[in-house]
Amino acid sequence: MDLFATIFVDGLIYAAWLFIVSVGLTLVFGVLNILNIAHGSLYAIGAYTSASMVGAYFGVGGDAFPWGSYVALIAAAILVALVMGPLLERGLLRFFYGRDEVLNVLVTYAVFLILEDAMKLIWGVNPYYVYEPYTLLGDVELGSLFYVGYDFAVIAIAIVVGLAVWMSLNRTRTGKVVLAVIHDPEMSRTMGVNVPRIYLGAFVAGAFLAALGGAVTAPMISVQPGLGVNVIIVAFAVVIIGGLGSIPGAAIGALMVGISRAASVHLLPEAELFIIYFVMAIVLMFRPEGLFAKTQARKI
Amino acid sequence: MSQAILDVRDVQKRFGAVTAAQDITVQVPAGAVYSLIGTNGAGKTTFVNMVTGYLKPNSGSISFLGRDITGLSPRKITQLGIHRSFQIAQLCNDLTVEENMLVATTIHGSRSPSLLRPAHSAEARDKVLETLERFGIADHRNRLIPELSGGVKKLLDIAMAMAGDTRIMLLDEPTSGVAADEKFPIMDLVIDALKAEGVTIIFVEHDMDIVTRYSERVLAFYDGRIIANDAPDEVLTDPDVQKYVTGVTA
Amino acid sequence: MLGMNHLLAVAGTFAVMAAGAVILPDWAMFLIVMALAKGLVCLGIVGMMRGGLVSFGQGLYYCAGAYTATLFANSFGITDIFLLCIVSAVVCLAIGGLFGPLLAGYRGIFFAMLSLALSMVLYGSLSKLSVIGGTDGLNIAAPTFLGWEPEGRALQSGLYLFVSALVVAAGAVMWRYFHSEQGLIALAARDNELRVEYLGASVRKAMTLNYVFGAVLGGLGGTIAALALGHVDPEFAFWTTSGEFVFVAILAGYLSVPAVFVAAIILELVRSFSNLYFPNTWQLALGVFLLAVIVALPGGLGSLVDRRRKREGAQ
Amino acid sequence: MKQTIRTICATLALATGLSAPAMAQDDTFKIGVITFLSGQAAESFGVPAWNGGQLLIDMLNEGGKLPAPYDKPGFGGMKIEAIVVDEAGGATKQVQEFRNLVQREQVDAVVGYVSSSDCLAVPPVADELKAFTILYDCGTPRVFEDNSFEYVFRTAAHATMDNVGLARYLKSRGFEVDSFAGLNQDYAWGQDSWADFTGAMAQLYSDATVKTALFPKFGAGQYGTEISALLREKPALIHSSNWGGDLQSFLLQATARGLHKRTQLALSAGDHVIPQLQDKMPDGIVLGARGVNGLLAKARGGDLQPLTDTLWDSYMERYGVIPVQAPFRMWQGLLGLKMAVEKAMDDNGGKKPTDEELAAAMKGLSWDAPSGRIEMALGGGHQAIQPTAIGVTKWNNETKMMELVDIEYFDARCVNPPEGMKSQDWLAQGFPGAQCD
Repeated sequence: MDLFATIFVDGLIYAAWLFIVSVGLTLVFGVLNILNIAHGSLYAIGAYTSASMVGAYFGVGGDAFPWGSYVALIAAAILVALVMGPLLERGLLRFFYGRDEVLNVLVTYAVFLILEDAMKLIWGVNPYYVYEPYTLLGDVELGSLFYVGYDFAVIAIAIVVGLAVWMSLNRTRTGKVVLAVIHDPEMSRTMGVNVPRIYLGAFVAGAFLAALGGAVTAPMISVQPGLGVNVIIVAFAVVIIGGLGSIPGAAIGALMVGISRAASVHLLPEAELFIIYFVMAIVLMFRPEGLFAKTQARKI
Repeated sequence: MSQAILDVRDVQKRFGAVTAAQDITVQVPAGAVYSLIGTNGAGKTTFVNMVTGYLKPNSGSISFLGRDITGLSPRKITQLGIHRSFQIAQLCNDLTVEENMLVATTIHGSRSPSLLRPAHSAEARDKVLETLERFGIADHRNRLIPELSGGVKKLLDIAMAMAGDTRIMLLDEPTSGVAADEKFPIMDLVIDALKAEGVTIIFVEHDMDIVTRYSERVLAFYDGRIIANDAPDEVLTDPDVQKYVTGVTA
Repeated sequence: MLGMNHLLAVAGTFAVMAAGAVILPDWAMFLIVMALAKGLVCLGIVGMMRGGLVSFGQGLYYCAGAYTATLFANSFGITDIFLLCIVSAVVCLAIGGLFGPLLAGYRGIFFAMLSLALSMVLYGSLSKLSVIGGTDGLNIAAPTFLGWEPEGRALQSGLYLFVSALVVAAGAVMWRYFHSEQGLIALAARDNELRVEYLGASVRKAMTLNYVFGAVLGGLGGTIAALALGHVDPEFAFWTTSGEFVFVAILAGYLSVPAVFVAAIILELVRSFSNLYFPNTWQLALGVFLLAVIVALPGGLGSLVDRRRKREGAQ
Repeated sequence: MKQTIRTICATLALATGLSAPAMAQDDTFKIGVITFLSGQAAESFGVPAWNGGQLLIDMLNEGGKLPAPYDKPGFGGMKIEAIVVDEAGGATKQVQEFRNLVQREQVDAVVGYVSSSDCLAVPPVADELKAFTILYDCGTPRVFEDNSFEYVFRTAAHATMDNVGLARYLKSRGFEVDSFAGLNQDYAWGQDSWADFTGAMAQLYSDATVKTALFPKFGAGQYGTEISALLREKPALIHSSNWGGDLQSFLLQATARGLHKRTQLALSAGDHVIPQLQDKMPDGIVLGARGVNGLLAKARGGDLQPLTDTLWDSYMERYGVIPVQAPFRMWQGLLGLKMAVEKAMDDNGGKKPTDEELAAAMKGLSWDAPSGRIEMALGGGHQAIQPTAIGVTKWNNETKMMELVDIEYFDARCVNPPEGMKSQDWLAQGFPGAQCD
């Protein structure tokens, strides 16, 4: 296969993964104005939970119908969202709304530290494997290269996630309310919007997306401690590039980072480490608040 | 008519499809007192914002004493002596009234603020206290901004704008949010003080009593244009102004 | 510059700290040296916080200072702590002077993330440079003090006294700066940039100045840390290192200079003991401590002192 | 500023109050153990090593559990007590923790450090504090090649051995390698391993070309792009020193895309992922264990078999998993320490040895460990050399266990540089003084 086509396909696969892990981050920031470091922990918890659930599925005779493991993956993400979302949002974050955004980063950093050890207490340090869903979709031959079918499933999931988030924000009543809250929480409150409920909903959705990222990744890696920390920085970079709070921004940011990283690995492997910061610096130089940030003049 | 201190020519400002100002041309002579009237959205604040550099006109020019200041930053324009107050008082909420005033006197007091000289020197604080007393808000000096009433905030805002060497002062609705019986005293205080120093005054106002009492000339705005530019009596009896601005039916 | 009262306070503070060189056990002296070195970096962040900015990338200067000192020491065989501090400070001043004006236009989370990105680029570059040790880093010999070459406890005490003096001096200088005219402008800009610009002061200049001060302090902190540890590695510039500095700055708050160093010492103690007594759950312990501080002291440690000051002033 | 003084007084008081030193006792030997309990290295190295260490300490304290010369209880009759500290958090933190262990907890010896960066940072401090210290795991040759230390010893061979062993194995087994590529983690370990491997290959396969050298970020997790690049480049062999989760993820993703069918995989440190991956690891991978460790030791036979089997079986019994390289290195470190303590006590009349006496005893010592004969032959008697071995993976369908076959054992002096020569020079000069059978 032609070099540039390979770069494109590799970049697209990586971008799909990046998008899934960062779209929840940008959504939560958009609504709650909190840049959530614990997003990485939710990702890791999603990976662990799905590993456990898929493992359990095959433990109780899921071999007869291996496709059910995909249901277990999604169910794991939902479970994490429903447990961790309300726990963190109602139990902690709501006390920090309206506080300095950098302080809130630290709050979520504390949560991140706590969850790192909590995961170790629950799952131990030994790795979990659930490779079955990864190999189930077989190989795809593109030119002379083999790809795993699962990689393309990840692209499909990313597209579905992106469309679902976009549609539910722009095509539903609740979504429009959410957009109104993003735009002006004060105004929405006076208009009678139940802002706490919107916040809770958005955080649970964000937690779901983080956990889904982890759940989708779990089959291709060994799930073990330290998983969350690497995800955070790349996800941050993607949403900063795209513009905090912007869903299309996260998509474009993921594509830019994904493709440029793939190009770097194929053409200039030495630069791979820097490429993400390079893209970020270039974008911020010309668009100080990211690609899709709405710059609004203050009324004085 | 003496030489124009402020010369605005053919200025236009668009926000997307909306034209907020067009064909704005006006010459303000030094030492004059102008008022700007018009309904909300007529272009008054846009005018103030363009003169003070917050907004950059899409076309046209603004000159101060013959020098083109179109598109200069607020800071540069302020340093030239064109000062302003704000419709919504712009104060530092984490600082006390005294400290807010101190910020104003410190900055206006020296072109290059010192990294060593204490800002809170007894001398500086005395000067601040004097100003606060002149504006009748000295009692509030140790309070934080969110604890203050709208009137006090407004006064502090104006007092801060007046702390420096002013050539032109633009006051954006100086009496909005001020109790009715305090409007005239405040205007007396501000206008007298500014006039005494020969400052050119431009103020935005909705209260026609204040407009007639204090301004020598009125600019009536409608739909981004100046529809009248004359002495208060003339403008307020103009049928267009009555129709579009004051709402008085002849 | 400083009034008589302030000079006395400065001298008194140093005297009390110096007593530590006699009474403190070695490990505690070392712990405090490290805490104060990091405190210097955090003091820089506190300066930026006074202007409303929080840098998540002070590891950049901490690391740049540490590597400057180490490379300078290893290349020219210079071990004098005064000279090394000056060299690092100058290098960091230059870097800060370069990036300061660029970053001064950014606010909030964007400033935080861009500064983080810069420090991660340094981290990445140093990790790649195997000539200077790559991720394994480099060692640096123990410092000498104007020709004095102590060893053992004397070395620890010498280092401790040097850092104490440096901290007191830097604290006094920064305190003077915070309360100067320029410092007041920064504080006002934190609240309302528009007003500051409309008074005719440059917010950008205020932010740049704060940033440059932060750079120099970061470089000094890194130099001290490198000399105390005897080792530098790219981790100095890693984001978690910077995150820790931010934590100390938040713990201290922007209202008091001494609070910064107290906060740094508290964090070191908490970390050291939780690491030893909860080897498997120290991150959890640290996280809980962090949350507790943020909840209990929203304005930081300094707010305890400052509130009292205001009450006293009112009486 | 008055409160400044008050706060500082309070802090100082607090600090001194906490400083009551733990009393040293003569009937116990207290060691500080530093290894990874969190982060990625915990699962691969830290926890298995400490499990092995705990097991060995229990067995030694009980006495008579191991064959001679390790049948005497404890360290020379003293009960062994261990304080374990997490190695996660970087070299800065480790230097601090090291001081705390020595000065606050007053440990008699420190045994620790998986990370090379910690191994470079700690020795100067150990010498400054005159604290006897064993580096049991880390790989970088720089520790004793760039410096010398009085109180610091490394009881495991440095990493040059791993890659020289690997290249020698390929040559002696007749692998045809006309081109090769590398995929190594982007930090000192990966960079050094790749440099060592290319250095060794340049001597043994001078015609082979390097197709590409990939350095994905540590902990990257996603190797799709790298695998595409490797598939496209079609090298005859791929070298990787990856470990832990990075290695596991790479293997899972690479085998799913058939990389192992197109190219020979050679993993310099890969044995520790066998228990987790089992049959998910394809057959035919050339694999090292950084010494004669794990399955390579189990399959060796000979005089050391009773010692190896005793520890192997006890480990299996207690933890339900085979011991891989990490516990072997912990064992060789602790057994070496035991020998040094007992030798020092023989010399000083049976008193608990001082740090100086320990250092004197350890210098140039050699002893038997489950991983073979350990000789403190380099760095002026401070750096160990040990034999190594390389094998090939083969799944045994009957026992349902992964095995290593076609194992070749290399003498310590065949794969380690001689005393006084830096490993880089040794590689560049074509292994002068190497003694291979």
